[in-house]
Amino acid sequence: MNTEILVLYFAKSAELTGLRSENVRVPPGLTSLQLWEELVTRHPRLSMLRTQVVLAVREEYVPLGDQPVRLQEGDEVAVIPPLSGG
Amino acid sequence: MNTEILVLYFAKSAELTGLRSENVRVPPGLTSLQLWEELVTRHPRLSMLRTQVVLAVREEYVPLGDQPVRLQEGDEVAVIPPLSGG
Amino acid sequence: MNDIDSGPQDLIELTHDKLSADAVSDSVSCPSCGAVSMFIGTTRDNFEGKKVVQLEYEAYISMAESELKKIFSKIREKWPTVRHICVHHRLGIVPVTEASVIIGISSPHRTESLEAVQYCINALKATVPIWKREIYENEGSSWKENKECLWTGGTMK
Amino acid sequence: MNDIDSGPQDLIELTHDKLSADAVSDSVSCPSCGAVSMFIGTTRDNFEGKKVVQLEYEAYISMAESELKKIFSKIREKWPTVRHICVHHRLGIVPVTEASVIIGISSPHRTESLEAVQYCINALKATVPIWKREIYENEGSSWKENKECLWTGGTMK
Repeated sequence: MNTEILVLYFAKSAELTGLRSENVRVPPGLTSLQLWEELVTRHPRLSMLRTQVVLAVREEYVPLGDQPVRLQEGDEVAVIPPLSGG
Repeated sequence: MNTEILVLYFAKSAELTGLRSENVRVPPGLTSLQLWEELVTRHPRLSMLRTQVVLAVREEYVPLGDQPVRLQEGDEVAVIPPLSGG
Repeated sequence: MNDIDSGPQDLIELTHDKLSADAVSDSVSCPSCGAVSMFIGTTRDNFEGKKVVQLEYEAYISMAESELKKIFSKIREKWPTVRHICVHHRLGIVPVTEASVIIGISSPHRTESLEAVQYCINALKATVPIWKREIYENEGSSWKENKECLWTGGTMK
Repeated sequence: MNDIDSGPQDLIELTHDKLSADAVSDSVSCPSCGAVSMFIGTTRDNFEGKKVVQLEYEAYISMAESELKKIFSKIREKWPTVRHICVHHRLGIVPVTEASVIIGISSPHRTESLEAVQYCINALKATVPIWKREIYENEGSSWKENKECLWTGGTMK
């Protein structure tokens, strides 16, 4: 059973995808790195951010790696390029 | 030859003398401590400030002690109780 | 102004309006405090020799607010006497010399609020999801990266 | 606001008027600076259990200005990138919660102005000839003594 989540894109990632947000169906049991790879499959230009990006899952930062993200239907995930607030 | 100087009193010292300023004639060759003693002679209540006061001679701080103050006619001297600006 | 001395307040505003130092300082002032320390981040007119005409900010607003609240909790843990904390961050276009962020913190004595303001701006730059793009006079624009951000120019440290 | 990027400015105002954070921050902002750090000293409503209704400040004005200039020189020596420095100090009666002093310092990057503001308020309390008297609700008034002042409660250290 795939899960539908809402993906938000900010800053450079919004430029690269041409989107601010989209609904995405993802397979269960993904790690954060696998979730990232799903997004890169949809938007190959995102791959240039690989070494300088983290995700936010339900508004908590998650680096790209082996930890499972345990997505539930309707969860919000955001692509977070390097911060530059202040 | 005595020298006429202008003495300014601030904060507690103005309260104790009842004055904001006065012209004072002082003998030549005074140290800062002797200058203070001259002022205490004029205003005995000033003596309570003895351990917590400095003078300003021509707008430079001078602790009470042995250094000569080298007063010139018309010089400005101020009695400076502990500061509390800010 | 907080005339009634109520409990400590955490004040956050992400806004497209021009920021005001008086608004921030008034919002944190309180009768039992002797000190308000503030930091104002303003738009610089140059970057590596390129003339910056303006900056444009965007934020993941809900998460920015929750990350700011985490910073505020940390401040209250480190400096328990801190009274009110206020962060106003501007979004959208910010012209050169105008403020992009204003932080105001009050405390009974000054050391706590001075240290807390410094901590707050450092933490904000490291963890609050806000981004700025510099727009140059001639050569387009570029997204900036805070050196404080843990995943700037490499994997998460 | 300093729209034209002139040389570094030293701004001092001793005034009986109400102080404004915006006035100070505007006076030090400049196009080449990314940071303005500020400290605002406000009147507290209590001292050792006594209710303070207001404070009253007096200054040896000409010497206060010259001592502030000495502090500014020292700041420029310690933090050469500091741009503008502004100190507004209020004199006469200052009601509770209103500002008695506002310091604003600008610099290209924030560390310098943050450190310089902290230095400036510490030095001001130690060396600038200004005095305040607290006026209490019931029990008269008393002249305050900054713990930073070298001749507080004893001989000059």
